[in-house]
Amino acid sequence: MSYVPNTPAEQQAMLRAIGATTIEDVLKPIPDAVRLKRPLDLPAALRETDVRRLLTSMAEDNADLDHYISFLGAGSYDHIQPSIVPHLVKRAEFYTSYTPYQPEFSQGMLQATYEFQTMVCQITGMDVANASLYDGSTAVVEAALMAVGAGGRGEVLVSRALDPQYRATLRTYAHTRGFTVREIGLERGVTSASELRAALNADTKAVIIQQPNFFGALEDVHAIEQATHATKALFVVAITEPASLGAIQPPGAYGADIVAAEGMSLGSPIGYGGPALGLFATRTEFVRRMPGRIVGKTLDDRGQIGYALTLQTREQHIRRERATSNICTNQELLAIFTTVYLSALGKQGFAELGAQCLRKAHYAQQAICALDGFKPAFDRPFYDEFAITCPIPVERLNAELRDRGMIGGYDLSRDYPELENAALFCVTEARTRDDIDTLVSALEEIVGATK
Amino acid sequence: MSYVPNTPAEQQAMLRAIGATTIEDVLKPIPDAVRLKRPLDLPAALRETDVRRLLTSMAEDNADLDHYISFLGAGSYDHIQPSIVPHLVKRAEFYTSYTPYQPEFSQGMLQATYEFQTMVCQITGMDVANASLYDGSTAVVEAALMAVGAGGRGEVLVSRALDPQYRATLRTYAHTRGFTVREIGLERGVTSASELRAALNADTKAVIIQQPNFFGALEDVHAIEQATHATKALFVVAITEPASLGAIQPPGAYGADIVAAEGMSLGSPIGYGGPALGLFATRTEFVRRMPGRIVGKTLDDRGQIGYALTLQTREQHIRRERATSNICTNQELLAIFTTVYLSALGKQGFAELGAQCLRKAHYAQQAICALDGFKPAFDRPFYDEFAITCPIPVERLNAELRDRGMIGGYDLSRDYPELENAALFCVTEARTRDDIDTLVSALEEIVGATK
Amino acid sequence: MSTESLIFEKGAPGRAIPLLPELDVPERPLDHLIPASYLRTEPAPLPEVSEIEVVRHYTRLSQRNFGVDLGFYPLGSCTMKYNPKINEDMASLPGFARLHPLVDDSMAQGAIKLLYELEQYIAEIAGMARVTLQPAAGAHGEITGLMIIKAYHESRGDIERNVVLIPDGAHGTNPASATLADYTTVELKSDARGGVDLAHLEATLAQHAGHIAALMMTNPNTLGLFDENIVEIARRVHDAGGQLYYDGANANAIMGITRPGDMGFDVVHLNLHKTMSTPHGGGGPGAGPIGVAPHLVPFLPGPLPAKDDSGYFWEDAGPQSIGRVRANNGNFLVLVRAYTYIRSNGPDGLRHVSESAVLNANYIMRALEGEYDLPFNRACMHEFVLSADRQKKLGVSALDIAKRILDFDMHPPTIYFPLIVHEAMMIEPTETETRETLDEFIALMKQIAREARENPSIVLEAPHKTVVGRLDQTLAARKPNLRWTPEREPATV
Amino acid sequence: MSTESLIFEKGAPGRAIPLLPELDVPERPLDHLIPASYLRTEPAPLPEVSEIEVVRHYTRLSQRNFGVDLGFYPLGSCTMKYNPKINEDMASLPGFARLHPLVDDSMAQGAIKLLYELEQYIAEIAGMARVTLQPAAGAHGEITGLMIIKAYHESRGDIERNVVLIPDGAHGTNPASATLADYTTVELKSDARGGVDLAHLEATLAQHAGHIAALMMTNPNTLGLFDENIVEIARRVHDAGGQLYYDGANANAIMGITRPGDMGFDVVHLNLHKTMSTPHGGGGPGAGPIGVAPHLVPFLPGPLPAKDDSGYFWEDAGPQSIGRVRANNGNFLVLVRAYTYIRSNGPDGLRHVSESAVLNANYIMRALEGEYDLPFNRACMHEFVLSADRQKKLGVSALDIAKRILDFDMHPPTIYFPLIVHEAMMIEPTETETRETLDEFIALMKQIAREARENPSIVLEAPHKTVVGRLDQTLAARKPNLRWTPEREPATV
Ligand SMILES: Cc1ncc(COP(=O)(O)O)c(C=O)c1O
Ligand SMILES: Cc1ncc(COP(=O)(O)O)c(C=O)c1O
Repeated sequence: MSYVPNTPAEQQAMLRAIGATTIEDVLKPIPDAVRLKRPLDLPAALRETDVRRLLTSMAEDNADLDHYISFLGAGSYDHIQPSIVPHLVKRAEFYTSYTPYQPEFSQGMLQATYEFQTMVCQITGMDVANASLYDGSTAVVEAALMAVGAGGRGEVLVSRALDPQYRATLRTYAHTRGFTVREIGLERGVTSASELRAALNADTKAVIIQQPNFFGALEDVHAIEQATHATKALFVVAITEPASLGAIQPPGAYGADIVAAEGMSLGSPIGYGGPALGLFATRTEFVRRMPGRIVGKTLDDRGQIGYALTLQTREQHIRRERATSNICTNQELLAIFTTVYLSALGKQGFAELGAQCLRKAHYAQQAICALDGFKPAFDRPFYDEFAITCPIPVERLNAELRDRGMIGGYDLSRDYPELENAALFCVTEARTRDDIDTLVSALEEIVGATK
Repeated sequence: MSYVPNTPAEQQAMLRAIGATTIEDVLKPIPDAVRLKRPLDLPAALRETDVRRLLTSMAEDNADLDHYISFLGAGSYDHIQPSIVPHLVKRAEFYTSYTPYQPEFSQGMLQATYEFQTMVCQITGMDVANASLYDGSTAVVEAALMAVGAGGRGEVLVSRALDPQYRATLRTYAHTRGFTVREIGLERGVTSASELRAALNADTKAVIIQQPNFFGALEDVHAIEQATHATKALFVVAITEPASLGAIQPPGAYGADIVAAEGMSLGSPIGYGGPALGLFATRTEFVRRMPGRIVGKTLDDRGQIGYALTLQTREQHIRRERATSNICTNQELLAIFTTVYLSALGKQGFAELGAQCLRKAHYAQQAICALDGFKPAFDRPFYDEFAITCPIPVERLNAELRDRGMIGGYDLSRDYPELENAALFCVTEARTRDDIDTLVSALEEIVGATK
Repeated sequence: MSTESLIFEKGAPGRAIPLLPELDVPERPLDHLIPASYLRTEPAPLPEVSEIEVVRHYTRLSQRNFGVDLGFYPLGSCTMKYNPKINEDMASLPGFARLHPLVDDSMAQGAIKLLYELEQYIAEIAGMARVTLQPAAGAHGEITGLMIIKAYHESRGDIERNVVLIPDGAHGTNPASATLADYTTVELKSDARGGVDLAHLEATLAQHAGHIAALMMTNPNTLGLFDENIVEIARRVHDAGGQLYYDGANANAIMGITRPGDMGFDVVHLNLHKTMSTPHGGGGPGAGPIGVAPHLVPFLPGPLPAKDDSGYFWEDAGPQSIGRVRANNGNFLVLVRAYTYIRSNGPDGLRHVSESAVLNANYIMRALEGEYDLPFNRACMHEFVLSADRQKKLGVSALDIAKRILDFDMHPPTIYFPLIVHEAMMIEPTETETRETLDEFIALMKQIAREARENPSIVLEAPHKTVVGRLDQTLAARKPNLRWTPEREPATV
Repeated sequence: MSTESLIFEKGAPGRAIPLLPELDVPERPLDHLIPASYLRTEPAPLPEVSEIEVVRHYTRLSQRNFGVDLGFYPLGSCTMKYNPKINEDMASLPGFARLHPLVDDSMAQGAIKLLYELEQYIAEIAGMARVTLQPAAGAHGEITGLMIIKAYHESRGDIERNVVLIPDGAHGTNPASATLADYTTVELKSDARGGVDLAHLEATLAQHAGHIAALMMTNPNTLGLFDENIVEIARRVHDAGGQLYYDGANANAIMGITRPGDMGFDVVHLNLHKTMSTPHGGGGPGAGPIGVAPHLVPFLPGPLPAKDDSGYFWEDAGPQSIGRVRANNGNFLVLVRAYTYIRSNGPDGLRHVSESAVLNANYIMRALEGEYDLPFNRACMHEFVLSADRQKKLGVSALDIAKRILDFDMHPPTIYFPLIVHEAMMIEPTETETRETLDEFIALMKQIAREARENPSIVLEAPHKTVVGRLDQTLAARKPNLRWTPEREPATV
C-alpha cells in the first residue's frame, strides 16, 4: 500500500524537469560509503485489507476493557468516554494539523487550547496552565526542574506514595541533570509527616506528593503545605487521577505551587498507557518559568479577538539552550479530548463523576472487607482506589480472576515489598454494582477454594 | 438521556414570554378526548453508557461478517470497504444535512451527487442517472412504472431469474397500481428465450431481466434485447451486484433502456440489508420521465459554476398527483458512500475488483466441484456466484458450516422448489484463498461424515 | 473558500490506490473463465486519483455543506433536530453494520430482537396494533399504507372505492402516493382556522358516496395546527366507509401526548429520520414504518419479527398480506438508530421532546407575529407558518428572505409550502435548540424585516457570504447538464 | 465564517448532559464516606452546556483550522505528509485503545508483539542494535539519548565530558536537550556548502579536548542538505572520545537509502509523527523512539519487549540502564499507527517514500530558484531553504509571504528557521503531494514574488481571506491573557 500519488511516468517527467535522468542523480550527495546496498530487512508491503486483518488479530490478542471487567487503576483509570468526544476530536481538521505557528490558519485549535488551559485551571484551582506535556510522570519532572531552576542543584523531597513509575522517571532525570531526589517514607499509607519535617532544609527546592496518593489514600495536604512553605521549597502536587477533582479539594485551595498531573482520565483513550497527557498548572507569578506551549488571547489587525501562541521566548525554538524546557511536540490532541470531555460533563457532570467514583469505590471496599480474610491495608480516607490485604498472593488471585473475565487489582508487592498480599483495587463510575458484586463473589469463591 | 437543552427554569421563562403558565396552556388545541392520560408503555430512559452496553450486547448476538467467513450473496454482497470511505462520508456536514433545497448552502452534497450521477453512468454505460432510490427492488418497480406510464395498464415480463424478493416487491406494486406481471421461466439457469419470445406482444411494456442473474449466471442479453426491442417494450436490466460491472459488459453497451440496481455493493455497509441504495439510470430521451431527484450543473449570479436540484417539475413536491414518482426522502448518503468508494477504487481498482471476484469465484467453484457429490447446477458462465447441487440438503450443510464459523451458500430450494439441494455460493474479493480452502475442506468433511 | 473542481478533473492517467488485496488465486485470463463477449471491453472511465486527492476533495466538499451540527436548521416539516452521536456509534457496531440480511435467524438473534421490540415501541407510540418496518421513508410508508387500505377494501369486495381525500395543505407525497396506488385524489379545503373545512368534507363525502377509499391527513397539519375536529372527521370518514391514513411527518409534536390511533386513524406512518432523530443524510436514508389498526393487521407486508420459546424469528405474512414492499429487512441501520433514541429517552423523555418542540415553536411564533403576517393566529404545535406577504409588497419575497438568512450561518425555513399560504415560511425549530439560538433567529428575522423596509437591496441581492451566489435554476432546467463528460461538454438532454 | 465565542460564554445555569450512568450503589452523603475537609467545597466552574452546543462549538472550531486533509502543508522540518486513515482505524481497535497498561503480559500478547516487532523495524531502518519506544517525541528522544550517552561516559569513568557540539543550523530542541542533560553546548559553524565546517570542527574538538561528550546533528541537515563529510565528521568526533547523536527529524529523506548507523551515529531518534505518517494532532502526540549502537544497549531505559517460547513479555532493564524516561509503554497508539504504516509500505515502499520526497523537494527548488534566493545551490534532500532577502529589500519579509500564502488555502513553509539563513523559508513538500499541487504552489510563490515587486501592499496586508487577520503577538506577550475568567477580565500576569 503506497501513499505516493505520482506515477512512475510523472516522476520521470519531474526528473526531466530538473535536469536529471534517474532518482540516483538527485541522491548523489549521499556518499557511496554510507549507502545501503540492499533492501531494508522488513516484511513485504501489505495491502490495506491485509493490514487490517493482521492488526485486528493482534488487537484481539489483548484483554481489553470492553471485554474484561477491570478493577485495575494504579495510575491509569477506566472512565466512560462520551460518544461525542471522539466524534469531535477526530475531526480531520484537528488531528491532521500541526503546531499553530500560523495562528490565522489555526484559530480552532488555538481557541480550544485556550479553553483547555482555562479548564485545567478550573478543576485544579490554579492560576495558569500550559497546553500539555508528555505525561504525568514527565510533568512531575518538569515541576522539579522548575523548582530547582536553570542549572541549579539542591534537593527535591518525594513521597514514597508517589506513583513508582513517576519516581523512577524523576530519578532518571535528576541523575542526569544533577540534583538530588530524596524519598520520604510512609506512615499508615500516607507520607510520613515526621520524616518530611525532618528532611526539609534550606536546600530543599520542592516537596512532591500525590493526591490521592498511589494507594488511593488522601494525604493530609494542609500539614504538608505548611511544612513545605515554612522553608522556601515549592509545593508540588502530582495527580494521576484528575477525575478525583470532581469531589476532592483542588490543589489551588490548599496552597500548591505547581500541579503536575496525568490527564488521560479526562476523556482520552487508555491505549495501553499512551499517548498520555501531561497537565501542568501553576501560580501566576511562575508563568514565565513554566515549561511548554501557552496560548493567549489577543486581537487581530481588524480589532477582532483571536488566539495565538504566546510567551514563546521561554521555549526552545527561540531561547534554545536557555529555554525553560526542551519540549516541542506535545500532546495537543489529547488536550482537545480533555476539553471536549470536560465541556460535555460540565459543572454538574464533573461533580457527579467525582461523587460516583467515591461512592462506588466505597461500596466495593466495604463489600470486599466483609469477606473472610480481606482487610483494608490502611485505614485512611480514599477516593476511587483502596489497598486490601488479601488472604492469598495477589498474583494467584489475579490469575483466577482473569479466568473469570476480570482484571484484578494492582499487586502492591511489586513496588512495596513490605505490602505482601496487598492489592490495590480501583472502582470508577464505569463499573456497575453488578460488576462489583461479581468481583466480590469471585473473591469469595477463589479464596474458599484454596482452603 | 435527554437531548433537550433548555432547563425547566428556562422553559418556564419561555412560557411566561408567550403568556402561558404551563405547557398545558400551549397544548390546549389537542382535545381532551384524544389525549393520552398515561405515560407511554415503553422501557424507562437509559443513560448513554447503559444504552451502549445494551446495544453492544444485542449486536454481539449476531453472526457478523467480521467474525464469520461468509459465502452468502443472493442479492447482498460482502465487499471490502476502504478505510477512507467511512471517514469521509461520516463527516457531520454531510450526514446531518437535509435535501439541498437551498443550493448555496449545500454545494458539497450537490457536487458529490453530480459526481455520483456521472459515476453511475460511467459504470452502467447509460446516459443519465438520478440521485438514488430506496433500493434495488423498488428501483425495478420504478422502472416498471416508468415503462407502463402514468395511469397506464399493460403487461411487464419478468425473468424468473430476477431476485425473488424483487419479483415479490414488483407484484405488490403491480397489483395495486393495476398492471400485470408475467414471469418468464428458466432454461438451464437463465431466462428461457423461447418462453420470452412467445410472451412478448403489443401489450408488453417492459422486459425485466437481471444480469448477472439471481443464480450468478450471465444472461444472453443481446438476444433478449433484440427480442424486446422488436416490440415496443422497454428493456430493463436489473443488477444486484454492480461490482460485476468492473468486469462484465455494461447495460449501455447492449441496448438497455433502463438500469435499475442495488448499489450497496459499492461501498455501503451491508447492515442486515439496509439502508440500501437504489440506482436508476436511463437514456437521455427518458430523462423527464425519470423518478427521483436529479442534480444539475448551473451558474450563479456571479457567473461561477454551481450545482442545484433540477427538473423538479417531475417531482411530487411540485407536480403532486401527476409526479413521476412519490419519492421524497431518498438514500442520498449511500450515494455519497458510492461516490467516494468509486473514486477510491478508480478506473484501475474497479476493473481489478471485477477481475478478482471473477477469478476467486471460479477458483472456488472448481474446487467445490472437484469434491465428491458436488456439481454445478447449471453450466452457464457466471460472475461471482454459482449454484451447486450438493449431496445433502443445504440447510443441514449450512448448520454444520455455522458451527465451524462459516456462513454457507443460499438455499435455492427456498424460492425454487425444483432446485432441491442447490446452494448458491458467492465469492468476492473479500474472501481469501485460505477462506475458500477452508470451506472446501469443511464441505468434504461434512459430507464425508454423513456417509 | 475557493471553488473545488470535480473529482474527474483531478488525478492523472495511471494513478490508483492499491486498495484491494493482492490476488491469491491463479491469475487466469478472464476470457478463459467466461466467454469474451460477456466481458467489458473498456474499463469504466472512473477517476484516476490518489488517496490524498480523494480525501482532500471530499473533506473540502463537506466544508461546502451546512448541517445541523453547524447551526440552526428550522426547515419546517423536516424536523432537523440534533442527531445524537451515540446513534451513529450503535449503527456502526460490526454486529449490526456487518450482518448479512439472509443469514439464518439463529445467527441474527440480536437484530431480530431489536426489530421485534422496535415494532412494539412504535405501535405503542402511534396507538396501533402492529407495525411493518419495511418502508424506507415516509412516502414509502404512504404507498404501503394505501396498498393495505386497498387490499382491505378488496377483501370485503368493496371494489368501487377509488377516491382518496387529501387536504389542500398536504405534502406532495400524499397525492403522489395516492396516484401510485391507482386512486383519484380529491382535495379538501381548509377552513378559516386552518383545519379541514367540515362542510366541505361533508359535501365531498356525499358527492363521492360509496367511492371514498381513504382520507390522508397529518395532524398537526402542515400549518403546524392541531385539527380540533379530528374525532368528528374520523367519524364521518369512517361512516362513509373510508379508512384514515395518518401522515406522521409531524409526529414530533405529539409523542406521549396524543396518539393517531386514539384520534381514529387506521394506518400511521412515522418518519424515524424526523421524529426519532436519525440523520437525514443530505436527503436520506430515512425510515417510514407504518402501524395499522387491528382490522388491517392481516394485510401487512411480511415477514414480521416474531418470538417464541426458542428465540426470535421472521414469521411469514399470511395469505391476505399485500406482499413485500422492498427487499430485505427495511433500512435496518436507521432502525438501530431509532431504537437507540427511544431507549435513551424513555416514555417521559419522549413526551418532554414533544412538549419542548411545541414550546419552542410557539416561542418564536409569538416573537415574530408583529413583523410578519401570521395567517392563523392560534397556538401552534411543533411548527408554524408565517407569510411574507407584507414584505412581498415591498418587493421582498420569501425566497429573498431565505437567501438573506444564509448570510448568518443559519438554514432558512421551508418556503412556499404549504401551498395554501402566500409566501409561506414554515418554521420548525425542534426541541433540541437552546433558547439563545431561538432568540438569535428571532433577532435575525426582525432584522431582515427591517431591512426589507429600509434597505431591501441587501435582501434582494443575498446571499452575500456563501460559497456561491444565487444559482440559476432556470438555466439548470432549460439546458440540463446532469453529468460530467470527458469533453467537458454538457450532455444536453 | 463568523466568530465563535468561547464555550464558557455558552450555555446557561443548570444545563447539563446526563452522560454518566444512573448511580446503582447507595447514594450515601459524601461526607459520610470521607471527612468533609477533603471534599471540594465548590464545584469546578466548568461550562454548563447541552450536547448540541458542545457539538456545534467544536465542529465550528474545527472548521476554523487547517489540516493536511484540506491542503498542501509544506512546513519544513515537520514532514506534514498524508496521514493514512487506516492508521487511525487500527489505533481505534478496542484491543489497543481500551487496553490497560498494567495488565499481566499474558493479557497483552498482541500489544507486546507489536512493540517487539516495531522495535526491530526501527532498528533496521536506523541501522541500530536496539530501540526504546518510550520517548513521546523527538525532544524526548534527544534527552533520553543524551542521558544514555552520559551514562556511557560515566560507566567508563569518563566524567569530564561536559560539552555537546551542535551545528549552528540545529533545531532548538538540540541545545535545550543538552542543557537539560547538564551539558554545555558549543555551536559548530556551517561551511559554504551548508555542511559542518570541518576546520571549525577540528578547532573546536581541540579546544575542548577531553571534554567532548557528543555531537548532535541531523543529516540531511536543517537546510535540507546531506553532509557529504559525515563519515569524516563521525571519525573525528569518535576519535575525540565523543558520541554521535542523530536527530532523526529529517529521516524522511533516507529510508532504505542510507542509515544513521552506517554513517557512524551511536544514537538515533526517529520522529514517527513525521517519517511514519502518524498525525501531529495539532502539535502532538508524536513518538520519538531512539535506537542505539551495541555498546549503548545496556544503558537503554527499560523495560523492553522480549520474547521466549512461552510468548511475549516485558523484560526489565539491566543494572546499567538509565531507568524509565516516562510512565508506561510509550505513546502506544502512535506506535500502532507507525507499525501499520511500516507494514503497509514494506521495504520497497519506504524507499520509494524517501526517493519521492527528495524528488518533490528538488522539483520545487529548481522551479523557484529564479524568483527567490537559494543560499546553497546543491541538490537538496526532502526539503530546502529559500531566502526572501531579495523580497525583503522591497519591503516584503518572509513573514509577509507566509501570510499571503494563507489566502490561497495552502499552509506556508516554516519561516525564520534555520537561523543561519536570512529571511528563511524552509519548504518540505513530502512525497504524498501530487505534481499538480507542487505546480500550484510554485505558481503561487511566483505570483507572490511578482506581487512583491509590483503590488507589495497586497502582500503586506495579507492575509485577506482568513477568519482573523494578522494577530498582535506583541500584545499577547505583553499582557498575557491565558485563560477565561467569569469576570471576562484578562488574568494579567
Ligand atoms: C408532511 C410530510 N409528509 C410526508 C413526507 C414524506 O416523507 P419522506 O420524505 O420520508 O418520504 C414529508 C417529508 O418531507 C412531509 O413533510
Ligand atoms: C530538526 C528537528 N529536530 C528535532 C525536533 C523535535 O522533535 P519533536 O517536536 O518531536 O520533539 C524537530 C521538530 O520539529 C525538528 O524539526
